[in-house]
Amino acid sequence: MTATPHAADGPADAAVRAMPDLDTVDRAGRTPDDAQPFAELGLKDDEYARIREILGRRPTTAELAMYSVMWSEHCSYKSSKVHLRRFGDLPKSDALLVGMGENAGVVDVGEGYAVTFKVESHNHPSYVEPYQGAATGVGGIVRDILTMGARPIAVMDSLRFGAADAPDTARVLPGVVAGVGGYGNCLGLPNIGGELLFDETYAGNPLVNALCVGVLRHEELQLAKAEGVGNKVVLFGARTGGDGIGGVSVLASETFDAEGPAKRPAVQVGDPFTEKLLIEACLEIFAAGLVTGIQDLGGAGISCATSELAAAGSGGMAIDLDAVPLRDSTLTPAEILMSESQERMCAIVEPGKVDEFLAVCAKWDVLATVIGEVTDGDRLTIDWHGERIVDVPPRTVALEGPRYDRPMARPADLDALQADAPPSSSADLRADWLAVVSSPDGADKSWVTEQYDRYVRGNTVLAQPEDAGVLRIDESSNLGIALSLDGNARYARLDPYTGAQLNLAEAYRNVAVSGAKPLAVTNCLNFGSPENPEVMWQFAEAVRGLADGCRELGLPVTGGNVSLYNQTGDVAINPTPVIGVLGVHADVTRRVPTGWRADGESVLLLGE
Amino acid sequence: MPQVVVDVVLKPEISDPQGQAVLGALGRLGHSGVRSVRQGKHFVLEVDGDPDEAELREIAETLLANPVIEDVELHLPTD
Amino acid sequence: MPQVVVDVVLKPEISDPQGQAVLGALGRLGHSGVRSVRQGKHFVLEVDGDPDEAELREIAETLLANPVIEDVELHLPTD
Amino acid sequence: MRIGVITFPGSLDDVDAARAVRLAGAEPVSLWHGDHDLKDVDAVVLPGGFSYGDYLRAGAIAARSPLMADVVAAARQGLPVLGICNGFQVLCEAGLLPGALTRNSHLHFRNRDQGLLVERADTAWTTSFTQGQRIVVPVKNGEGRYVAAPADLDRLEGDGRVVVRYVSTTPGSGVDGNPNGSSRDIAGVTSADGRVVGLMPHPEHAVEDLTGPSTDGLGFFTSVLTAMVAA
Ligand SMILES: Nc1ncnc2c1ncn2[C@@H]1O[C@H](COP(=O)(O)OP(=O)(O)O)[C@@H](O)[C@H]1O
Repeated sequence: MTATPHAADGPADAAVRAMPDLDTVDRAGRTPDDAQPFAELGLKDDEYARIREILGRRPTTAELAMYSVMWSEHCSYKSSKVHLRRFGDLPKSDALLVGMGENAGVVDVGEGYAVTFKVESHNHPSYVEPYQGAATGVGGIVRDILTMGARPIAVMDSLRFGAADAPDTARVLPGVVAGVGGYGNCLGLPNIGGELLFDETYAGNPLVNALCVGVLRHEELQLAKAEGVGNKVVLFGARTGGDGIGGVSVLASETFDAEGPAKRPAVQVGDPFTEKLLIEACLEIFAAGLVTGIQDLGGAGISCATSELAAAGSGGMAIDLDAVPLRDSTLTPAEILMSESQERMCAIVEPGKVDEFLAVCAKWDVLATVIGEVTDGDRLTIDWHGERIVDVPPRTVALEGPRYDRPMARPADLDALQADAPPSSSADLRADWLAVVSSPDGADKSWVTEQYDRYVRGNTVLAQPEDAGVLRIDESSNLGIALSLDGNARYARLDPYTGAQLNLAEAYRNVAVSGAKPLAVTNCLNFGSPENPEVMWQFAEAVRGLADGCRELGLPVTGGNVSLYNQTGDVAINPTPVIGVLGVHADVTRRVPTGWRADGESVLLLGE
Repeated sequence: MPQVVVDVVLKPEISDPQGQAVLGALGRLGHSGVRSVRQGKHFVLEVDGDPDEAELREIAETLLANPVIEDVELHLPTD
Repeated sequence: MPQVVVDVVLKPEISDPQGQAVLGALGRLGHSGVRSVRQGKHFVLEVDGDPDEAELREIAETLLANPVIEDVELHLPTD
Repeated sequence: MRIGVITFPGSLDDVDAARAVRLAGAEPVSLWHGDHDLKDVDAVVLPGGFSYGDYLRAGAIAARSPLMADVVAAARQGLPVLGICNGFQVLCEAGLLPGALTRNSHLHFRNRDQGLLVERADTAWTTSFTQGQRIVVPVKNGEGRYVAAPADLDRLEGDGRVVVRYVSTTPGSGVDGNPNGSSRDIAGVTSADGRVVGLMPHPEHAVEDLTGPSTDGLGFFTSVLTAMVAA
């Protein structure tokens, strides 16, 4: 699988002679039969064939890296997209300013304000390195919200671990909680709620879902697209290092011999301080009208940001990879493209505004570099040491990835599970009741929630242990919002359709009983392997249930995230759709807290 | 009592925001001759009797450091 | 480039809960030979040209350590 | 009355401190760490947060910022200065207040509603209270454990420089009043002249019924107005 060393028979550029292995577009055209490690990168035979067909040649090493990451399940939603369409088919809501497809949905909450919110998973990294995995999960979702033009104003977290007394839970849980707190606290975002639940199916595969909510004025909305030929592409924030590119190391070993670059860590280390500066710099940049488009860098780093920006715009884009500030000078071009170094953003800036943009960044000590520009035409090109290493139609990378309608099968054990009857004798009932009240799921959560700052920004009206978090967003009018994040996986295991609806109903009720009017839904769908038909069935049923539930309640789904392959060996986690509901309070001073307030109050039971 | 020192340092490829922040502060304070700063942890262990190198190495690598992101340097008493 | 190492340790009279926590964990893991653990910080500085001892000492004592609670050890390159 | 609120890179509770100043009836003036400009304010608040990410040591890098040189000089001339949480850490690092703040004894960040006993009601920032008054304000920190050498602690106590001490909000409940292992339950201290005060708890988060556990925190901000009128 290693490439045969080619003589430097191409361009006589000194840099290329110094790197005889550099795989250029030119070389790819001349060496169509070079074997490429596409399978190791997770691409199927037919996917690789399609890339060759799109390009009319074999991809370069850098292009192969880009396609493989962007066409991964994580970035392309290839197994889930056919089902997620149901959310797009929901009736339009007047409150929805921006729907699914952008970094996060945006909802009108009145008085000229809009709110954007989204929940995202960081499950696998949190198992490998609990603190950093959870911390960078918070960092990632906060950048999604920032990208919409909003000031992030709060976070929530929904957590699942293996049995509470399992030894590995003692390793993973404290690290995850400290990471969620460490990052959110340092950013100055109050944590206003979440979940903490235990089940054996999460041993070896904890779930860390983080939600962020932000607020903006309608006119401050930003979109992720590259428009305007000649506009500059500016990369800003942290330097690019070898983080989170473990998967692409096959390419490194292909390009370098035995003692090549150090093995790249699959773990990313968060730097919340840099992110805080990034937030303040971005908000100042937005207020001064200095960008025409902006995108955060998350999974797949520069590959993702450039191809998505270009794909959403009307032109092409040319990037000079040498301009990217590096933390590690030994990175290969493919690694620079793939790096998941945290705390970076990419903006499209008119040439006349670049100086002002850079000055704001300098004020906040944020590194900012022009790395390319918007071009006419419809290609994304990337150069390295004067050589073209990427020349692709950006839509094929970012939007036109593979889609699968995978086989589905109702789980064979479902009938037996559903037939499990409720207790009939009083002794059974007593035992079940004791099991429920002694479950760690019902235990006091203050060990966790005390590690989160709930007060920062001074607008937290309700937070833990309330059912919904409530925030004031305008001090003069007392306009506010309520949020709840819920996901009972046991219901979903028994019946994913109804289970998803019960989760939605719970989040909806939590928001409603705080006194708010529910407006919109976000979700994070955590499931096992989509290649298992029973899991795929659970997924499809949960999506159908959630979509039908939203239709019934008249709520739009504004966005979300899918996390698949959550399993240990062959055993999938319980299907875990985590649902977030956002509501609006015309006057937060009229919020209703949970619990009795005074002696002598009447107790009423509502509902059936 | 014999003292064993364990220094835990971030692997070179892992970013070190703390070291970066110190470097920035040094620059602002006019110490321009410092080119890079990396911050790690320094443990001083007092042990009973003869230090057992294998055991100490295990302690250093599994408890004091997180091998996913950190390297350790073990310094046994040299006398 | 010359490397200078600065170790920062808590003064003996200041209690060290991090070291205590490590010691507790060692005990639970059966490493009973360790009698005490103190945790400090370890800085590796790369400097331009010849390290200036006076300047580095000032950096160590005024920025890297808080003299109210910490002591420093400066290790210049020995070659 | 103009009260400055300093923003360092990583300050978080600066908006809250400004709100508290406003609710107390003064004009908040925002000050930037990198300027040498105190903008003629009558008092200064150093807010909470994670200046420079709390990297190195909490408050250490911020204490060496340009504006802090001006704050130190002005404080030595009697300018009232209040440091809250990270601001307290900065004041200790800058040498305006004695002692140091270190990692909590339980090693966790802790946020809770905290009982405090006011021991000095005659500093620039505490005249709205009475000596011996118990108040409740939020505490939230990871490096809030106040430490100093025992002899220094004795001297501080002897000079009456402990302003507030941690107490249980539910006396007799067995809930530890001390949230972080601070020496002698010290939550806040003052300079010898009573003009500079630092405390770990957050009075700016207890200024409105809607968002705080009490409105006890407002007293710190109204105190300094009285002190300035008297001056
Ligand atoms: N479960 C879901 N429900 C609705 N929308 C979803 C869901 N999962 C993903 N999406 C939407 O698909 C798009 C791509 O998601 P994602 O890759 O997470 O965005 P990003 O590019 O910010 O990482 C987003 O608009 C997201 O809101």
